[in-house]
Amino acid sequence: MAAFVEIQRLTKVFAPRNGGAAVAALEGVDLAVAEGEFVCLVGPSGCGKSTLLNVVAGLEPPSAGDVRVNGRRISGAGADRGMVFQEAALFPWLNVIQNIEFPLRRLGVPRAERRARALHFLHMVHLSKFAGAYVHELSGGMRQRVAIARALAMDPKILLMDEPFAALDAQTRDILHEELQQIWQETRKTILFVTHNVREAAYLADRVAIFSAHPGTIKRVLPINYPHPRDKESLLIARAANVILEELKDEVEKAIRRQLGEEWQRPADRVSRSARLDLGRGI
Amino acid sequence: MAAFVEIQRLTKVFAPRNGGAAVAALEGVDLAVAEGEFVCLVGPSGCGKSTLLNVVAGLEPPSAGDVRVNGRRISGAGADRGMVFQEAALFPWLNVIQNIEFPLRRLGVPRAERRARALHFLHMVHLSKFAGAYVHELSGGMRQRVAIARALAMDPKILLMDEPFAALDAQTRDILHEELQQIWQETRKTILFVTHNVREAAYLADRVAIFSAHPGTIKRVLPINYPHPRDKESLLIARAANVILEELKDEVEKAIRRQLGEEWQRPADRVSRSARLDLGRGI
Amino acid sequence: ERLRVGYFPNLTHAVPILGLRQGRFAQALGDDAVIEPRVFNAGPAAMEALLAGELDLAYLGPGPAITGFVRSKGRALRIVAGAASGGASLVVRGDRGIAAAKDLAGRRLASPQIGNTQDVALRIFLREHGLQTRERGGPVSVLPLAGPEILMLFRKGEIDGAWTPEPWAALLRRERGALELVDERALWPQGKFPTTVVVATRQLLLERPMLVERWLRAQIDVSRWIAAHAAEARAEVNAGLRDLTTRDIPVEAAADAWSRLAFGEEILGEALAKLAGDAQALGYLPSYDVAGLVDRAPLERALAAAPP
Amino acid sequence: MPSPQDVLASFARGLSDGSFLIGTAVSLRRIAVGYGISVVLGLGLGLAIGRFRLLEDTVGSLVFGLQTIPSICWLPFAILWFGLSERAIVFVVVMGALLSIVIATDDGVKNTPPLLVRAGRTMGMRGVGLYARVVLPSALPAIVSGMKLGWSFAWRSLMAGELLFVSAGLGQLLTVGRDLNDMSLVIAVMLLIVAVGLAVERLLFGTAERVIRRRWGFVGVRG
Amino acid sequence: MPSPQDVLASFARGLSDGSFLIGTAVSLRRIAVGYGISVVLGLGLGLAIGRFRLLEDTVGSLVFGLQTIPSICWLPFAILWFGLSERAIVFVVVMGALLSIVIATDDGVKNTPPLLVRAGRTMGMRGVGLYARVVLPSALPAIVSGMKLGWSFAWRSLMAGELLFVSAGLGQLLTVGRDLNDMSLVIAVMLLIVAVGLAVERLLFGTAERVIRRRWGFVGVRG
Ligand SMILES: Nc1ncnc2c1ncn2[C@@H]1O[C@H](COP(=O)(O)OP(=O)(O)OP(=O)(O)O)[C@@H](O)[C@H]1O
Ligand SMILES: Nc1ncnc2c1ncn2[C@@H]1O[C@H](COP(=O)(O)OP(=O)(O)OP(=O)(O)O)[C@@H](O)[C@H]1O
Ligand SMILES: [Mg+2]
Ligand SMILES: [Mg+2]
Repeated sequence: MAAFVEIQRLTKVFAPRNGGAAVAALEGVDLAVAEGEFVCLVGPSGCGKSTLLNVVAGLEPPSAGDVRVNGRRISGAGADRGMVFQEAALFPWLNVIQNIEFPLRRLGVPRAERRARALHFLHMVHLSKFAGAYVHELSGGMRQRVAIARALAMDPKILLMDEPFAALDAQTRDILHEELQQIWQETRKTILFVTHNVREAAYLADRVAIFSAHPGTIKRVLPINYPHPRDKESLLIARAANVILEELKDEVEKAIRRQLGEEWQRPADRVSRSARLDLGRGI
Repeated sequence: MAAFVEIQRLTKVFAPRNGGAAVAALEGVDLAVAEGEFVCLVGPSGCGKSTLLNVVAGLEPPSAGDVRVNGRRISGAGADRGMVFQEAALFPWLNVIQNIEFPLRRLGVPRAERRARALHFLHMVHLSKFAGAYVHELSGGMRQRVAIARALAMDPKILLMDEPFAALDAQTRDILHEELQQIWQETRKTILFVTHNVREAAYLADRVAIFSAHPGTIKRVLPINYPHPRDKESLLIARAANVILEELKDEVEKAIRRQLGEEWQRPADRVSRSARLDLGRGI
Repeated sequence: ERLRVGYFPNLTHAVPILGLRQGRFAQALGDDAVIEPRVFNAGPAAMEALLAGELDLAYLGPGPAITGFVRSKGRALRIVAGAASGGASLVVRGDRGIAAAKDLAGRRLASPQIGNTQDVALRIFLREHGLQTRERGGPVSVLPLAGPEILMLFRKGEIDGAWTPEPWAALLRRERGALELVDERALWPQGKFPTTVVVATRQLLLERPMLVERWLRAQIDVSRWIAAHAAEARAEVNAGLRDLTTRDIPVEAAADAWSRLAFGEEILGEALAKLAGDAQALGYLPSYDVAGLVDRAPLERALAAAPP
Repeated sequence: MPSPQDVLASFARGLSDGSFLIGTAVSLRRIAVGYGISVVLGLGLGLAIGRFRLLEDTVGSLVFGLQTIPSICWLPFAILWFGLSERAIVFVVVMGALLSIVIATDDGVKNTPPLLVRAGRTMGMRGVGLYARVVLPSALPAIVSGMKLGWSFAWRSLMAGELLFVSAGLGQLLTVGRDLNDMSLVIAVMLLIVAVGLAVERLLFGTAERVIRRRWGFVGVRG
Repeated sequence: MPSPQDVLASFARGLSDGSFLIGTAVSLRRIAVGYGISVVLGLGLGLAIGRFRLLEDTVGSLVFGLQTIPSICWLPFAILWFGLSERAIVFVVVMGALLSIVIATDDGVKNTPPLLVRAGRTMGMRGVGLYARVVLPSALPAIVSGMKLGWSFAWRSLMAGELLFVSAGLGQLLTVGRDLNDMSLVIAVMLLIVAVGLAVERLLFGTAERVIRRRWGFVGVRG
């Protein structure tokens, strides 16, 4: 299996502000993603997940290292890599349906098909009634759903999704999980998916990349070797989620401790066992 | 127990856009919150939770009905009701610490104490190192944490929190749960807390208000009658979460069906049982 | 007490320039008034200032003086003396076959400013030769343009001629192939027509008539000195202009222009009346009796006091 | 100062003898051409300057410098290059209005939210396409207000440009009034200029701004 | 048209005889006063108009209308109200620059992101406080570009205002050049005006804009 997306020793340092220090968001990240693979990225807040997606999308140049897609070093963004941003990046001067149709026009999709595709995905995210609404008239979750519909309608080879379901209720999220899986299996897209929800990661991913923070590196890549479609309630998924959680827990606490000094303690000791049995964690 | 926040027959209709129809975001909502009570609001995306918080904050006038705080009908916003917005509403021209100090100045907190308080809460959300960073240099989760720190530093009587922890990893969220609970118990704040995470709701709330959508109404208010501090892993919490989830599930599906017509079906039947045993849901 | 006096940094304003430079005015007023000179670029601005009560005495062209008188219905000012005469001509391009007034049909001509002395003269001249301007359905275009633009368009051949005062007329005459069609002096009795006049506000005349008289007495001395020391006067006016504008006027043109000007206090009442009548006939001014335009009393007293 | 009656009389006369009507019509035609050219060039230049740092440091600086030159300075150049033609007047108008549109556009471009540009780029847009479909619409509120200012400066410059020669136009009426010391005419024409200014603002920009504010959801501090 | 050598010679002369230096100094002093007043009044008016709909429909429209009046129209009023004084020139400058600052400020205010206003209000801010601490800073990018434009229009108006009467200043040098048909002087002064314009832009606004862009994280489309 030749790597489709190949990230090698990727380092991303943000230039220092006046008087400040440079921020190393990513340091020496290696990750190879096969074509059609679904990889979830999890890690503490601020560890560089969004930065990694940005680099793969071609929106940020790497400070060092190499990112290749299909063997070619990426140079700039392209419609082959669709992105769902962490904050729904909708265009305020377009209404909902126009926002979804927007990239299709550039891709040369004929007018009628544009509309049909846009309506299809709008339907999928249950916002058909809001086709004519403008961005500021939508709730947070509705905005995020429009952004998801837009990315799916573009039908890119690679989907980069940055916490796409974070603002959704569990049921809507469930439904969109199914839709995404179905689309993924039918079109064999390659997906990089950032989430804080370990059960979501365990349920969706072929592999889960667990980040550690400051500077961001990949601490461990966990394969989830169960065939799709999966049962969301299966113990296997829960167990995988638990493994991820344990890895993360150390990571987060280490990150916090590094930031706040060794004196740091969890606010109340009584909850230190919180992450022990993590059947209850997740989606 | 006299109601501290009293919402009666609250209706909120957004004026129709050119050519569009008026959107009824809330219709006949009744809710009484006692002083020092922690109420969580859950409901499908777009059901009016944010709108409710906005009305209580005094940011949107009600279309009909009555909202009283401490017996007085609210007229406009005030520093007695602090808000954490769904999208971190930080000021781009201020750096992190200045953003937190910003409201304190208006409240007349002396300079030295301002700085001390800001640092305290910044420490709490583990961002001490980023005191000098500007908003665009923060990750999504970091922004949300700054917004939380700002609201807590203001020390309002009523805290209105709109999905404050949605962009955080489970561990950071755990820690902030503890911090929030501790602050709440120490200062007897009244808290209205929007979340999509039913376990979070069950764990934090005295009562959980479950919304139904289109138009938004409160379908049921579920008391969680366990003493604080609670054990996050307790079966009681899990059971409560499950009850909320079941209520919500119907609601969401009803909402989707209403929107898409009766032909709608979950994408794959295989997952229809997804929300059955919901020990695995939540935080 | 102060006396606010307006004038322009122009050759035609040699009298006030010299008088102020040589201190003759100050000497004449003695301790009774402090002179506050105000320098303007053109007539309308000076007249605005005078009408706004910011000037007591001003040197300007008869056009703005008459306009100011009529617009204020005689309330604002009186002409109390002349200061310069002559110095305006119609210069045309030699390559257009213009030899006489009748050849101006179908031509584009320029004047410095709508309703100013030369503009009125040009239009009346055309009318007297049976030519109407374009806006009245006639064959001649008259374009009011500033001096630099006139020169440039003349060079480019976009206008066929211009009726301008000195020194612009002199500059035009120096252009290759330029032809002086009319020297305005030829149109007036004794070759005299007013170019610069002295106006005083009525308030000044009513409240401090003595100041006006003493001012005019000094002015008579200045004009006589100019007549007696032509070359010296010219050099000193140049120096005065340089002080005001920080730049020299082109020497050759200055000599030519100077030779066509005459400096004296004569009022030329009939010419003024004709100018006023012309302006009214052209519709530039509402009809108003200009009988009271000139107040000769101060000048006569000054002349009486002056040694012959 | 003339009395209100005088001004009214001047107004009535100007309306009845047709000079106000013709003047307004002539001026409006000129400004339509001059302003139209300014908008097209200004948007192009503004977008180009916003895009290329090299252009910004050269043309951008030049543009700002030229912007400080009063309209009257352009008159000799206008005559030199275009002669005594309508084009000379249009040139003066363009020099007066162009640059404020350039600056506003450049500013709008520079203040485009980076997130929207990134979104556009992940849709495979770049270069001119990205500009036309993302940056330009996003900068629209800034551009519209720049165009509004540009319009008023075009109008001002037109008044200066119309000093060039007699050919109706409100600027010429203004000069005539001033040269003939007819303050009531000057004031009447000023009122006319203000009236036309307001009418155009209401017609063109009022609507555009309302649409933009509604779509973007800007409600000011009243909402 | 003069040759470049002529212009250079004029430039050298102007520098060596001090007239350029004095002219620049005098003009800069006037513009400092006039522009200063414009900024203070313009911000105040702009904020007020942005705030109160009543003001917007009355004063706001008036402001835009007045904006279209060329500087030269203000000269008679300046003399009438302020006499032949520096204050009259300053008045002309203010009338030229004030309104573009008002419009830009009003625009900045109207385009304030509603979310930030809401955040300010939940902190108990309202009225003037909300304005000073939230709306004003948020509108800063728009205001700065309005001030930049305002500066260039102040400078233009100054050139017109300096025609009021002869009183040093670069505007006067320009007129002298024209009146003496000294095109090389005119061009030299124009170059001087451009140079001073650029210098001020770089000094005042260049820095301000850089700081704003860095803080806000605006990187344009290059980033
Ligand atoms: N433009 C920037 N300038 C400076 N620092 C930046 C910039 N963008 C991101 N960073 C820093 O890089 C680090 C990683 O940010 P990133 O947004 O990738 O985090 P993340 O993993 O997506 O976090 P979250 O889960 O909170 O979204 C953070 O410390 C952040 O402060
Ligand atoms: N300014 C507005 N104009 C018109 N409609 C609006 C406006 N704001 C909100 N709405 C509508 O009101 C309804 C409720 O929105 P609200 O933001 O309160 O939902 P929510 O419960 O917070 O959803 P989410 O969980 O997705 O954040 C939505 O249908 C939305 O489209
Ligand atoms: Mg992120
Ligand atoms: Mg919401």
